[in-house]
Amino acid sequence: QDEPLKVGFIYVGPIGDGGWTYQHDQGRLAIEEEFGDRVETTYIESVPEGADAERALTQLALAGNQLIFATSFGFMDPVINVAQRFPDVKFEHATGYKTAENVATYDARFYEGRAVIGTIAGHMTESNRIGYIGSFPIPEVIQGINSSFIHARKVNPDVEMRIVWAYSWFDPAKEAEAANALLAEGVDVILQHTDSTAPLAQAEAAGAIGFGQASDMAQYKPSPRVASIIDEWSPYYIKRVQAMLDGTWESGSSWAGIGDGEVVIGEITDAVPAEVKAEAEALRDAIGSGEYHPFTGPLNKADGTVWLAEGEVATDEMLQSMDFFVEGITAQIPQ
Amino acid sequence: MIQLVPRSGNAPLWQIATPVLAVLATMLVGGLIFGLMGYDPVAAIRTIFWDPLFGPASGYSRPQLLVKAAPLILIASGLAIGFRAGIWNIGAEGQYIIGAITGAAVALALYPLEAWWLFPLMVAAGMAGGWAWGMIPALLRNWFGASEILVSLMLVYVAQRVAAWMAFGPMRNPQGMGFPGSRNLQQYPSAANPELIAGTGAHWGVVAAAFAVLATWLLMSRHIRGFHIRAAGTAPRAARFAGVNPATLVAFCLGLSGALAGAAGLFEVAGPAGQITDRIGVGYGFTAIIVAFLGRLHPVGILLAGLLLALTYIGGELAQLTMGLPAATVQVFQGMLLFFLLGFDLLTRFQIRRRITA
Amino acid sequence: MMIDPLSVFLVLLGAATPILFAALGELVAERAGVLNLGVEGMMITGALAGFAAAYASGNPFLGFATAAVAGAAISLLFAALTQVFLSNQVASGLALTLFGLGLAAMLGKPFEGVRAPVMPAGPLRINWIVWLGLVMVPAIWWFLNRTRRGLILRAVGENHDAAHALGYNVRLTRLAAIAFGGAMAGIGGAFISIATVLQWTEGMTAGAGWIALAIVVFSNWTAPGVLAGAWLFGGVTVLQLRLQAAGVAVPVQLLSMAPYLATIIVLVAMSARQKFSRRAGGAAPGSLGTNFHALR
Amino acid sequence: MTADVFRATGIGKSYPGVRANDDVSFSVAPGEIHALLGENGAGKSTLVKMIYGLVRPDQGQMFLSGAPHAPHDPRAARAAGVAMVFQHFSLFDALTVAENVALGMENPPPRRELSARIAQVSRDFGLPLNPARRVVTLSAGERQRVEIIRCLLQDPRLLIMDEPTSVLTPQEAELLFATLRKLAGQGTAILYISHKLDEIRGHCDRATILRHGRVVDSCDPRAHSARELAAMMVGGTMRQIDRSGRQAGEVMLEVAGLSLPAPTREGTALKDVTLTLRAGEILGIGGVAGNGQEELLAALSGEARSAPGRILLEGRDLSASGPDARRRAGLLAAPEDRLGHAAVPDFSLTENTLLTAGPRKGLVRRGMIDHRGARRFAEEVIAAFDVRTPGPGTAAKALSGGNLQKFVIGREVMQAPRVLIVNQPTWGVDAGAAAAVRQSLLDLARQGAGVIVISQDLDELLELSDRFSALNEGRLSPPVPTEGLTLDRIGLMLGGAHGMEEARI
Ligand SMILES: Nc1ncnc2c1ncn2[C@@H]1O[C@H](COP(=O)(O)OP(=O)(O)OP(=O)(O)O)[C@@H](O)[C@H]1O
Ligand SMILES: Nc1ncnc2c1ncn2[C@@H]1O[C@H](COP(=O)(O)OP(=O)(O)OP(=O)(O)O)[C@@H](O)[C@H]1O
Ligand SMILES: [Mg+2]
Ligand SMILES: [Mg+2]
Repeated sequence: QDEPLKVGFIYVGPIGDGGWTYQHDQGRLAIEEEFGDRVETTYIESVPEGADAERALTQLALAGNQLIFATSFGFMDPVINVAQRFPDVKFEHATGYKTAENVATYDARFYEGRAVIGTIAGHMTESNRIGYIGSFPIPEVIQGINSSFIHARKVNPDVEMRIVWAYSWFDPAKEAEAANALLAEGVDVILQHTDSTAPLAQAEAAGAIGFGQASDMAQYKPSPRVASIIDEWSPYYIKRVQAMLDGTWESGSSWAGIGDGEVVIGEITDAVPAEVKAEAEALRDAIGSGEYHPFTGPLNKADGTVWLAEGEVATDEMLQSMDFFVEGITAQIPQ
Repeated sequence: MIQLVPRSGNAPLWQIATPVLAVLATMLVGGLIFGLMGYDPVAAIRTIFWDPLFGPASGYSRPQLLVKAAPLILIASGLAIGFRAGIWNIGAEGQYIIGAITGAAVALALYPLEAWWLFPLMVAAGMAGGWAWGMIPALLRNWFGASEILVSLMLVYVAQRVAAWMAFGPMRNPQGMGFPGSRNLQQYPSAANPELIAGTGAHWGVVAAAFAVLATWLLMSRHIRGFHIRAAGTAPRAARFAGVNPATLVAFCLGLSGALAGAAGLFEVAGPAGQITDRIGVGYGFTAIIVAFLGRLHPVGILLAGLLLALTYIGGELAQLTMGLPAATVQVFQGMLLFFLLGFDLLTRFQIRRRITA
Repeated sequence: MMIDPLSVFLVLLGAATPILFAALGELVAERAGVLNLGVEGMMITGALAGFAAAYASGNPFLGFATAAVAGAAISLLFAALTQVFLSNQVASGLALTLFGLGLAAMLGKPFEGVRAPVMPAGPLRINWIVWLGLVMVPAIWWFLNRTRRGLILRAVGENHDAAHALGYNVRLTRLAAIAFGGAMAGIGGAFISIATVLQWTEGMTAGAGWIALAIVVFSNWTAPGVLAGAWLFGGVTVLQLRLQAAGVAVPVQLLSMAPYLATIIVLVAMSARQKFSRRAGGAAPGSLGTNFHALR
Repeated sequence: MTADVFRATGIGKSYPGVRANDDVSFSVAPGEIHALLGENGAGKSTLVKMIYGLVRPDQGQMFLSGAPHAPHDPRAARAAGVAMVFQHFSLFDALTVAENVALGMENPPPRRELSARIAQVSRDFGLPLNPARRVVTLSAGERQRVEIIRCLLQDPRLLIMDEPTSVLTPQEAELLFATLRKLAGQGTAILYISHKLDEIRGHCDRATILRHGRVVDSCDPRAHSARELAAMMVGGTMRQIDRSGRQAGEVMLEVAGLSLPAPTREGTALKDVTLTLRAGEILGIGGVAGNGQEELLAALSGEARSAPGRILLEGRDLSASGPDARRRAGLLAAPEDRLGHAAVPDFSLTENTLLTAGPRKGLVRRGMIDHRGARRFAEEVIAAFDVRTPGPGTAAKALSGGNLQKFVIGREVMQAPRVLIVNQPTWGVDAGAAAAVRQSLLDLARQGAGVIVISQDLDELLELSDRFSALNEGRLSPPVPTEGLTLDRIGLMLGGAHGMEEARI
């Protein structure tokens, strides 16, 4: 065909955030790379969730985009609304749970990656205190905290976890302050589920370590950034565009992880002892091959009640509505 | 030498001409900046200022102008009254957020009751919420002399956190899989604020904005209270002599602008936005300040200025879409617009004369 | 759970520095009678310009110098509007904030995702700029209260008509004060991008400029008061994060409002003191926020 | 070869639409106290501002001790030996006396030394001052001293004083002249501007008279009567005031034990003010500025409310009523400050009628404004009071002081008040306009209204009022009949704590 396939993206942040939106935009560029003249992509950045999102989506649809990626949870209802008005346009919504004939959802199993870096963190901490900067207390973030804590404890039974909520996905100054608060509490490893490099900068000044989040954050290699957990959307984006080109696009819900290359563990640097590195890579591969699930019983909830019995594996439904910490985490989930 | 001579009366011609000049100057300098950044200046200006009105997709964007302008106009009408009286409510954003929350709270509390009176009650609750949030700086100023500029502004941050708290806590949608955000009011017929006539973009907020323009115009030009407000703005002592109680005026202006901002928040949350989230405030309260000034604090001017700013928003999105201009362009434009307007304002207050020299 | 006050204080020093600089600059401007609500716009300009210069040159100190120049430069827009075109100061300040935020976001695109050079630590392992901020407090106090230029500046802010009648150049004095305020705000903003976060992102000042404005009122227009205000605000911010980090079960949502509520409460207390106490000295400068126009 | 300290030849200065000075020539000799006389707007202030470098002349030349004098700014003028006390205070309230003095000097000595010199010089001249006090806390007389000390510390060759005595008690004014005499004795030339003709006749050696920016005469003021001097200024004869045809009727206004706290930090508290006003009567209230005049007017106009039973108009208790209700009842007021208090500067005259005339003239009905009615009323006031203005659409700020004052008084008088209170009805207004305003007050009383005139101009009070009370630190003295009162007697009534000798340090 001569007409290229038009693919639109709406982003919640600026593409220069170096994290969430940046990685989605990398996915967009991967499409262009892969399909060349056969696709044409456009994007609108920094779209507030709510009414403006609906308009931006409509504008994209009106501009002739046949496949539109909406890359934030808050775009969910607008996507459903606009999709109703444009039945011929296909929509892909990241991290949501509402689908339709022409709306598919996709997400990544970040908790798989967090199991790996939790393992590294458990080995690396000398003070036995790990800090965690949370964005919002939502299931995805809680999964990450639990997953990393479980695996840190596994390799180091003395580990404690200190949690600070930033109430933002991306606020460098706030994240820096949160990191400082954790460091002052004697934390020497910082995990973050917020997207800026500010915590790494603080960790470096304090001689602590941390991990890249969302993107590789390679500028802090080899230390304080000793590894990273990368959102890699290109495989999914390429797959879906290909389906459009083939005329085989169908709605659905994708929740892929390490095995599908959507969650990538960035280079584990030499700041990490070789045997720890090997152990982490083994865990990564075991998760990737499906041989091991990070949430495998016995696991208790923080209040001591049994959650998963010996050998029991959490179902996706259990994970998607996770609203408790596992046993061993003393902090409360704020309401 | 050039000399500035104060005008004795006001200059009606310049009052109208300066905003037009300001828009033209903004286009000119904006185009220049685009040129420097390597974009085609003519195309950029056309995309921002022309295409939303008459471009290929204008059938959709024209009604959207109303949707975008309505909250701006509603809020700015209230702010302008206070600004006229020298009462600086900088925190309309917070009143907007609280109005959205209190209004939505009524609907969420009564869910899934269907009744004709639900929506009017929500409007009342939204206005009451905004009013109450606006009364905080008013009372603190009246009782303690605290600056309403700073108090109302600090309350924006507080309101944002209240919104986050609501979205994650009390108002979280029980069917929302643990995700933040309330139920979507668009899907709750009695509480929804839908498009009234399909394809026009007009929802109750647009109607309210039109009504606000008319009402504030009557208030300011025909009613003695408007007269007192204007008097208080330029000569507070004279206003007091005329029988105006300054404290009452502060409460009236902050309360009224708060209520209007609250109403705007409610119309938005029940309509275009749909739900309470931690990001329910998208800056309408701040942009409305520009709208108020750009409209010279006059209701009709505010109507036009609100539409103009809506145009820059929608045109800015189009420019992103078609030309890849960065999103921040809109902010630069709005800032520049205000700069130029304020600069040209000189012409309404002063005559420029050659200095008489011997 | 015990929290070591000294470590809170050390973290607080850094957290308070951006607002300390911005508020000291605004203090000088307001003492000259100028109410500049554009602090946020000048801070973000400084944050970008400083970061860009530090990144390009590899020298953080050059970054701070550039930030000062850039902050002063953009403040001149405000100065031109209010001192030459006699525009309303409130509106002009708001315009400056909007414009600064937008311009920085636009021009900052090339600097996204890169990291700033690391700053060498100063004495006692405290950042050099933190020291500079601490030194500026007595320096500005001394300037305002012990030098002739400071006296003239205060006179201009107190009663511009009288200052003009005595032959002092009101406009020039105010221009200088505005530019100084811009430079200080620029440094404050750059502290965030160069020293705290080490990267550039749009909107990264996140309202610090507004806090700075509140702190000037809080300070009762004195330099030591500004320091106290900045420390109080920084302290509340740091403390609420520390409580979380220490695992104290705190209502996080409510605590995150604490810095703003604390600012309001202190603002009210200070205003009430000025309003009700007959002895309280040094309230707002007499000509604050009004423009001066002389016919010759 | 000239012995003059200062000489001006052919000075001219234009403002847009006004020839403020036109070919002005005169000279001041050493040791001479030289008066500049003229109506409002005659160009006196403009002339001295040029000498002080604040305004630059368009034409002409000035000489100081024979050398050309063309100061670029006030600092150059000060350096050349010119010092000036302004018509309006040029002090900085929040600063201390020492700081205020330092700002008026070119090279002030270090702080401690300056304080010592202030203390010393002020004692030498009998004007004691504490250099560490903040100016806000000073009385009007003490503020005047700050201005004078500021000049004295520079050892000026030429000292200019623009209406310095308008805020002083007669005793304070005497002290000032004693100081000036002392200075003149040391050879300083003094240029003195005042509207108080008796003062000038008593103390000045020579007078230059300006009219419409031109020098019309020069004379020895001691050789002329005040009436003759006024005629020279106006260029005609003064109108006679008609006091006839009034008799006191029943009680209109009763104020009993009115006490109010000070509204602001700088304000004055009212203490147990009691008065009775009868129909057809004019009560004069004198006092030095800042002794509660504004507060008394505010309490009567309704801007400030008082406890019940304090203010009775024709038997009705209005203590708790606001300005609107009081106006409806017939209690009207005209405050001292025309621009900004009695009128909104930016509003047209039509709009300014709405400020007070709404209730009595029916210009506001159910909240809605009757613009046409307001315009008509404005036109009536303009016609009846001979307000010189292009029309009712003109902004209040565009009127000259005297014309605006006529409008403000007219607006109240033409609402046919039962009682009218005016504060400083002719302040800064020239003789012609002042006479018209005074006559209108007398006419109002003749028609059966009660009038209270608050003023610092004692001549005016003696001329208008039937009884006289003094306001002193918020206390009102019992009234005495004006008949047979002397200025000296009044001065003592006013003096109280304000005698210069008893100044607080
Ligand atoms: N800055 C100015 N711009 C325009 N006109 C002015 C200005 N200053 C003074 N005038 C006008 O010049 C004339 C002379 O004013 P000036 O102040 O010298 O009078 P004056 O004799 O001092 O009057 P007064 O007795 O009221 O003090 C007046 O008509 C006045 O309105
Ligand atoms: N500072 C000023 N700038 C501009 N115009 C001025 C200024 N001062 C006075 N004027 C104008 O000059 C004119 C005369 O003003 P002024 O009050 O000095 O008059 P006046 O001669 O004293 O009148 P009257 O005798 O009625 O008091 C008015 O039109 C006034 O608007
Ligand atoms: Mg005059
Ligand atoms: Mg004068």
